[in-house]
Amino acid sequence: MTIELIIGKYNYWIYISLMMIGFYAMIAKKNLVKKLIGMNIFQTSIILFFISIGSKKGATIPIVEEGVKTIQANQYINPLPHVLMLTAIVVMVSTFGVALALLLLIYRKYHTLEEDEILNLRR
Amino acid sequence: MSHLPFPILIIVVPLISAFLMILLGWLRKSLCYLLLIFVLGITTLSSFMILEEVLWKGSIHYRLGGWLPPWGIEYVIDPLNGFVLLIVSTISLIIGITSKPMVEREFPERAIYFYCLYLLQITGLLGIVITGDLFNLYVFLEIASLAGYALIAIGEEGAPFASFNYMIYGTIGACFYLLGVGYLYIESGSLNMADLTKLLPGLLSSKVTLIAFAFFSVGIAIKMALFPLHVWLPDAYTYAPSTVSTLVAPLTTKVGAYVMIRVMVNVFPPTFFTETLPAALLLRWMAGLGILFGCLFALAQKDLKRMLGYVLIAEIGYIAMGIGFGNRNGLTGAILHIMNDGLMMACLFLFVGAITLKGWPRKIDQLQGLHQTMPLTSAAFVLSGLSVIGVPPTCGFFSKWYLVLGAIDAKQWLSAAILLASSLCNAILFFRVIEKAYFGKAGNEQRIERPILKRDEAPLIVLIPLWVLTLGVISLGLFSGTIISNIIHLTIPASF
Amino acid sequence: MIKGIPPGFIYLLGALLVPFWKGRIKQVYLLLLGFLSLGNLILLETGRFWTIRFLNYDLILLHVDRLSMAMGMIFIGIGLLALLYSLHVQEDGQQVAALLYMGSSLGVIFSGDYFSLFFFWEIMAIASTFLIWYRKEKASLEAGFRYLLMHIIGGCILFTGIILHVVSTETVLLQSPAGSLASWLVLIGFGLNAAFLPLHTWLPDAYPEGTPTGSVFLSIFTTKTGVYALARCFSGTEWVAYMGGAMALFGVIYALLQNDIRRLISYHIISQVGYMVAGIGVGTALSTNGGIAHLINNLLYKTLLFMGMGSVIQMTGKKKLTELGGLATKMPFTCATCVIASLSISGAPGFNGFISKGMLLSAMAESNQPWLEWMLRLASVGTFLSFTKLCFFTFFAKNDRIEAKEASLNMCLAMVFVALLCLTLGLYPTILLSILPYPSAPYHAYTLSHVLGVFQLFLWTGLIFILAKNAFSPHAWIILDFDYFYRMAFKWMAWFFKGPLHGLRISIQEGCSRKVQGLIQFSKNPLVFIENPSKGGTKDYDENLYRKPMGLGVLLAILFLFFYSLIYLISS
Amino acid sequence: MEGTISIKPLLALGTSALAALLILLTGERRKNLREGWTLLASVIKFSIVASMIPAILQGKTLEWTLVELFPGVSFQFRVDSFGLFFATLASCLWIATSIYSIGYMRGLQSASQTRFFFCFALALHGALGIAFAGNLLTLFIFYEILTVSTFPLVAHKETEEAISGGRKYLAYLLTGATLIILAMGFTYTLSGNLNFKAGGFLKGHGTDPLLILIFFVFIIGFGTKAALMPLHEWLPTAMVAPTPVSALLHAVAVVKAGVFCVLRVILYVFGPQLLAELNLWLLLAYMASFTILVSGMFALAQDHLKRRLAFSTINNLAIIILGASLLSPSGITGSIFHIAAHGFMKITLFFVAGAIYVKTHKEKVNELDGIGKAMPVTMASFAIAALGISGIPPMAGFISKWYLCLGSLEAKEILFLFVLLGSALLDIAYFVPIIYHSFFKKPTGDPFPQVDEASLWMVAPIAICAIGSIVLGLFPNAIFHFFEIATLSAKNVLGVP
Repeated sequence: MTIELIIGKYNYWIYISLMMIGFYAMIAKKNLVKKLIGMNIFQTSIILFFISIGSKKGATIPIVEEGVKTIQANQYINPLPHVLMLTAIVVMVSTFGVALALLLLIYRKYHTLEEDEILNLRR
Repeated sequence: MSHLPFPILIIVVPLISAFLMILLGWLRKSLCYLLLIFVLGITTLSSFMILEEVLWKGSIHYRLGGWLPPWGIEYVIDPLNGFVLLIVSTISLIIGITSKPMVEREFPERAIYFYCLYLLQITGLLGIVITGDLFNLYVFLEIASLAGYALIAIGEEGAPFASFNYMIYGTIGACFYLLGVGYLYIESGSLNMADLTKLLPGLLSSKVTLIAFAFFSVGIAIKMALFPLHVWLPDAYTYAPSTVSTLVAPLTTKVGAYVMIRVMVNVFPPTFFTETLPAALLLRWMAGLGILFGCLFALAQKDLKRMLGYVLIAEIGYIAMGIGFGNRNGLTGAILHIMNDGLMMACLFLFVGAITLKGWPRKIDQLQGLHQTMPLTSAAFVLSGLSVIGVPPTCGFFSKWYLVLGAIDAKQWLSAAILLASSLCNAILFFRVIEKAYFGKAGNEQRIERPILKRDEAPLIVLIPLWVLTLGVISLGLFSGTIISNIIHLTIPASF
Repeated sequence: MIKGIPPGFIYLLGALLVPFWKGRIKQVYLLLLGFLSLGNLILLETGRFWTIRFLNYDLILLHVDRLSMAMGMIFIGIGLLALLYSLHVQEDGQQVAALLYMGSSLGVIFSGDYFSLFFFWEIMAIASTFLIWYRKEKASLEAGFRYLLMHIIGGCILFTGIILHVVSTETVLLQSPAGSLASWLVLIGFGLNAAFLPLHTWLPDAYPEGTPTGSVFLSIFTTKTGVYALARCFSGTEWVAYMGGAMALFGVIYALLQNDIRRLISYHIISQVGYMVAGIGVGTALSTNGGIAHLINNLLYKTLLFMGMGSVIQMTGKKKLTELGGLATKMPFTCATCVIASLSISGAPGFNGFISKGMLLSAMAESNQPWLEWMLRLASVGTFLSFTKLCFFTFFAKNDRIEAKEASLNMCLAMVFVALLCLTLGLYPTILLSILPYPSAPYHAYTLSHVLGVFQLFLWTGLIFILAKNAFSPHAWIILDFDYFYRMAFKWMAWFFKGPLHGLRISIQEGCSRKVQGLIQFSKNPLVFIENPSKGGTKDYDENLYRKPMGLGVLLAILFLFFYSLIYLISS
Repeated sequence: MEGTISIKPLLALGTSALAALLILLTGERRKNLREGWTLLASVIKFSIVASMIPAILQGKTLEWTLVELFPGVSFQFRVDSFGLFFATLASCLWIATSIYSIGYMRGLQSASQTRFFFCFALALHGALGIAFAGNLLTLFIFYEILTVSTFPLVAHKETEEAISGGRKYLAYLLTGATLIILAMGFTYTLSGNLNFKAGGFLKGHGTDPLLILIFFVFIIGFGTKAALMPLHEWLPTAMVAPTPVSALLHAVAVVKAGVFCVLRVILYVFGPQLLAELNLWLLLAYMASFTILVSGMFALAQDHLKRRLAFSTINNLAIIILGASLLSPSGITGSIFHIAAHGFMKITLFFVAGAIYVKTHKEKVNELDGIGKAMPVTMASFAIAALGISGIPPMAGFISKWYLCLGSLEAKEILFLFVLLGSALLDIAYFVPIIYHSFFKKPTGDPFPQVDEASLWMVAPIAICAIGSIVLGLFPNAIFHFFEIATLSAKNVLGVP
C-alpha cells in the first residue's frame, strides 16, 4: 500500500466512494426518493470515472482552434469519454425523469413513499 | 459501405415514427395503430433483407456518418445479429398487430403514448442487436429499458412499484455494463467490437480486463434476469398490461442473452470465457440453479402470468446454460433457444392476454370451462405449453436436444440432469393448467359460475397472430436443421 | 379314389355348426357326424398324409398305421355310442365341448408329429374341462379347475420336453424323444394323462364331478390318449411297466375304499390304465398287443359302467353306495348291462376283459416279469372284489326308500349296444386280435389254463367277499390321496399371492403416493423451510407475503460483483 | 439395403392426422359425420398400410424423407418389416376399435365425444408414426405425440380418479421420455447417427460402461411405456379410462408402442451382437422374467376385471421383451409375432370388459357370476381370448409361446422357458375362474334380469377379434402375413439369409 496508490489514483477512490454512497442509499434507505437519489449518485460516480480516465496532465479541452494545422494529441484530453458521457448524462436524466414519474404514481396509489409501508400495505 | 440503407432504416424509422406517433395522435388517433403496423412491417422487411444479404454476402459493415471505426459508430451485422434481428422484429410485428384490442380494453386513453413507447422499445431492442459498438449498445439498452419501465408502469395495481423496482435493478445492471465498457476502454482504447476482438487477445492478462469482464458478467446477468439477479422480473411482468408483457417478456430477456453471447463469446476470445476464467462454470451453476428455482417457484404460483414469469426465468437459465457449456452444441442450443423461447413466450403471454381480453381471471384455479368458450385459444396454449415442456416436434424440443448434447459433450452430467428434470417440472406446470382448462369438473375449488358456456373466442386480430406464433412453434422445430446449418452454425466462433 | 380326411376334423369342424341346429335335427346331425367319421375311417390307408407346411414345420395331420388305426376304430366306435348316449342333452355348449374333445383326441391319435400332437393335446384338456363344468355344481366347478390346472401343468411339462426334443433334433416328427431330459419330460407329460402315480389325482377328483354324460366321454379319451402316446414313444421302457403295475394295484385298493360310485369307477380307471401301461412298458409284441387290446376292451366296459352309473345318478339323483340299493328291479336294463360290464372288467371268461387280461398275463410270464405278473393278478382280485361290491350295493342290496325309473331310450340303447360289443369281443376274440398293432403275435384266449386260472381267482375272491362282507360294506369316510398335498400347495400359493404379495404392492404404492403428496405440499410453497413472515405456519405461497425490500436485491448485485471479481482475480 | 422411395407412409400418417382435424372441425353437432370420419380414416389407413405388405415381403424398404433435422438425422419414415408389422396390427385393430367405441360411447352417452375421437385418431397417428419412423428421433417425436394424446383419453371421465390416473400416466411416461432424450443424446454423441439399422449401429462406438449406461437409460425410458416392472404402476391406474381406450392403450397403441420401441433399441440400435458381447441381454431377460412372474401373481389378486387385464398386459409385454432379449431367431420371431397375437386377444378381452360395463355397470370379477348366460357371444369370445393368452391352441398365443420357448432353448437358457410356462400357468389361474364363474356358477337370484348382448356395434368387433385370434393361430400367414413378416424381421436383425 503505497502512498502513490492512494494519492496518484485519487480519482478512482473518489469514484468508488461515491459509488458506495450511492449503493448504501439504495440498499439501506427505506424511502424511495432517497433510493432514487442514491441511484443518481451511483450514476454520477460513473460519469466521474469516465471523465477522469480521459484526462491528461496539462492538456486542454479537445476543441481545435481555427487555423491550427497540426494537432498534437498530448495537448488535448481524450474527447471520446466526454462524448460518451454527454450521451450517458442524457440517459441518466431521462431515467431520473421516468423514475420521478413512477414515484408520483406510487404516491398516488399508496399515499406514502416508505418502502416498508408499501410492502405492508400490499400484504 | 453498404449500398443498402436497411441497417440504418431499421433503427431510424421506428425512432422517428415514435415521435411522429405523438403528432399523429393529436391529429387522428385511429391512425396510430396503422402507423405502428406500418413501421413494424418496415423493420421486419428490413431485417429480413439484412439477414438475406448477410447470408449471401457475408457480414455487413455500416458506418454511421461515414466515420471510420474505431472513432465512428459502426453497425456490424453478422449472421448472429441478423438472426436475432429477424426474431425481434418479427415477434414485435406479430405482437404489435394484437395490441389493438388489448389497448382498447385496458387503457384506451393512453393508446398514443403506448404506441410511441412501443416503437421506442423496439428501437432500443433492434439497436442493441444491430450495433457493433459497445457504448452504443449501452445507449440502446437504456432506450429499451426506459421504454420498458414506462410501459410496465401503465399496468394494474402493483405496476408502478414493480416498475420502479425494475428500474433500480435495470439501472444498476446498465451501469455495471457501462463500467465494464469503461474498463475495457482504459485497457484497449477502443469501443468497437470488431476492433476489440482483435485487440483483446493481447490484453487478457491485465487485471483491468478481468474486472471489466466481471462487470459485464453481473451487468448482463441483471439485464437478462439470470438467477439470482432476476428479482425484478416476476413482479414487473405480472403487473404489466397484458400487451406489454406480451412484448417485453419474450424479447427483452432474449436480447439480454444475445448481449451475453456477443460480449462473452465474440468480443472476448471464447477460450478466455471457458478456459482462462471459471466464467463458464459460474454461468452453468447460476443457470442450473436458476432453472431449478424458476421451475420450483413456477409450481407455487397461482397466477398464470406470474407462473409464466418464473418459467421465463428457467428458460433464461437454459440459454445461459447453453452458453456456459462452451461448446458448439451448447451454443447452438442457446442461440436456437433464443428464437424458440421468444416464440413460445410470446405465444403463452399472448394467450394470457387473449383470455384477459375476454374477462377470464388469470388464476389457474378459475379456468374451468375455458376450452369450451375459447377452444382455439386454449389449443394454442396447449401446443406452446408442450413446446416449453419439450415435446417434439415442437421447437422447444430441439433447443433442449442441443442443450443436452452440449451437456454430454461437456461431460456435465448434473447439468443434463437439471435440464431433464426441469422439463418434467414444466410438464407438471402446464398440464396443471391444461387439466383445469379442459377437465374442469374435478376441482373442488369454487367454480366460477358462467351461465352460458357459449363459444366466445378472442377476436381474430388476436387469434390469428396467436396461431401464427403457434404454428411457428410447431413447425420451426422441424426446420431447425435448416436454420442451424444455414444460420446458427455461421455464428459460432471457430474455436468451438 | 376318395382318400380319407383326418378323422378329428370331422368332429372339430362339426362342433362349430352345432349351435345352428335345434331339437331333433341336432340329434340327427350329431349321429350323422358319428357315422360320417366311421365311414371316413374305412377310407383311411396306411401311411402319412395331409402333410402341410405350418410355420417352419411340415406337419403330418394323418399318420395311419396299425396302432393309430386300432385306436381310431375304438375311439370312433365308442364315441358314436357315447354320442348316442348323450343325445338327450339340451345344452349346445356341452355337445360342442364333447365334439371338440373327441375331435382333438382323434387328432392326437392320428398326428404324426409333435407339434400337432401337442396342439390337439391342449385342446383336449380344455374341451374336457368344460364337460366337468357343465354340471354347474360348486364342487364340479372347482374340481374342473383343478383338473384343468393339472393338465396344463402336464401340458407344460410335455411342452418343455417336446421343445427340447425339437431343438436338439430340429424336426418335429413323432419319434422317441432325444436326450434324457427331453424324454423324461415327455414321459411325465404323457404320463399325467395316463394317470401315472402320483399325478393321477385329477382323475378321481374330476371324473365323478362331470355331468352324467360328460363323464362317459371323459372316461373314454383322456387316459387312453395317454396310453396311446406311451405306446407310440415309450414302448418297452421297464420303468413304465412297473409304474403300470403300481397303478393297477393302487387304483384297486383306493377303489375298494370308495363310497361314491363314480369315484369308485374312476379309481378303477387308474387300475385298468395300469394294466395297459404295464403291457406297453414291457414292450414285447404280445404285451403291447395286450395293452392295446385291454385299452379297447376297457373302453367298452368302462364306458358301459359310466353309462350305467350315469343313468343311476340321473334317475335317482344319488351317487353314494350307502344311499343306493335295490335298483335291480327298477332299472333292469341298467342292472343287466352293469353286471355284464363288471364281469368284463373282472375278466370273466366269455367277456372281453378275459381276453386282454389273459394276453397281458401271458406276456408278462413270457418276458420273465414275475413281479409284474403277480401285481396284475393281485389287482385282478381287487377288481373283482370291488365290482362285486358295486353291483351288490347298487342293485341288489336292500333299500326301500329309493325310487327310480328305467333310463331313457337312447341311453338304454347305447348301453345295450356296448354290452353286446363286450360280449361279442369276448366270445369271438379274433375280431379283436385282427386289429391289434402286431399281427405277428398270435394269442389263443380260451386255453384251459387261462380259464381255470380265472375261475380259481373268482372262487377265492367270492369267498373273501362273503366272509368279510361287512368289512367291504361302503362307508362314508374320506380317503386321503395325494390330492391333499396338491390342494394345500395351491391354497398356500393363492393365499400368498392374494395376501402378503398384494399387500406388499399396495403398501409400496401407498408409500410412494405419500411421498408424492409431500412433494406436492412442498411445491405449493417452496419456502416452507424459511420462516413464514405472517407467522401463520405453512400456507400456500403468496408473493405479497414474501416480497423482500428492493435493497436486498441491490445488495445481492454488489455481492455478486465482488464475488465474480474475486474469483476472476484469483483464478487468472 | 437400399430403400425405395415411396409416399405411402406419409399418406398413411396423413390420413389419421386429417381425420383428427376433420373430427375436431365436425364437432359435437353432427355425430354421425364425425364418427363417419373415424371409420373412413381407419379403413383408408388400413388399406394404405396393407398395400405396403407385398413390397416388404420382397425384402424392400420404403422410405420418405421430409426434412433434415440435423446432420445425419432426418425427419424420415422408413418402413421395414418390423415397422410394417406393428403398423398393420395397429391400423387393423383401429378399425375394430373405432366401430366398438362408437357403440361404447353411445351406449354410455358419454360427454366430450369429439375430444375422445380426436385424441383417438391422434394416438393412432402417433402409433403409426412410431412404426414407420426411420430413426430414433422421428420415433421419439411420435412417441411423444402418442403420450400426450393419450392423456385426455385416460382422464376422459373427468372424475377425480380419472384425472389422477391421467396424471400418473403422464408422470411416468414423461419421466421416461426425458430419459430417452438423454440416451438419444449419448447415442448421437457417440455415433453421430440415429438411423435404425437391422442388427444395430452402436457397435464399435464408445466404451463398454458407457454403452451399458445408455442401454439402461433407454430401457428405463421406453420401459415406462412398456410397463416393465417396477415402472408399471401407471397402467393399472390408467384403467379408469373408458374401455375402448384401455383396449387401445393395452392391446394396440400405447404399451405396444413401448414394447416396439424397446425392441427397436435392442435389435436396431444396439443389435444382437453388441448385446451379446456386453452380456446385457441376460440382464434384460432377467428383468423381463421378474416382471412376467410378479405381474402374473399381482393379477391373481385383482378383483377389478380391467385391472386384472392390466396386469396380464404387463405380463405379456414383458414376455415380448423377454423373447427379443434372447436374441435367438425363434425368440425374436416369437416375440414379434406375440405383438400381434397379444394385440388381438387382449383387445377382445378389453372389449368384453367394456361390453359388460355398458350393459350392467359391473366391473368386479366376482360380480360376473352367471353373466355367460345373458351375454353368451361376448363371454365365449372372452373365453377364447383368455385361453389364447394362456397359450392354448388353436389361438394365436400358442404359436408365440412355441416360438418363444424355442427361442429360450436356442439361447441355451432353459430357465426362461420355465418362466414362460410359469406365466402361462398363472394366466390360467387368473383367467379361467372368470370363465367358469361367468358361465357355470349358479348365482343366487337372477343378477342380470334384463341383460342381453350389447349392441351390434360392440358385439361384432368382439366376435371378429376373437375369431381373428383363432384365425391368426390356425393360419398365421393369412391375409396380413404376420408370421412371415416376423420371421423376415428376425432374419434381417440377425443377418441370417
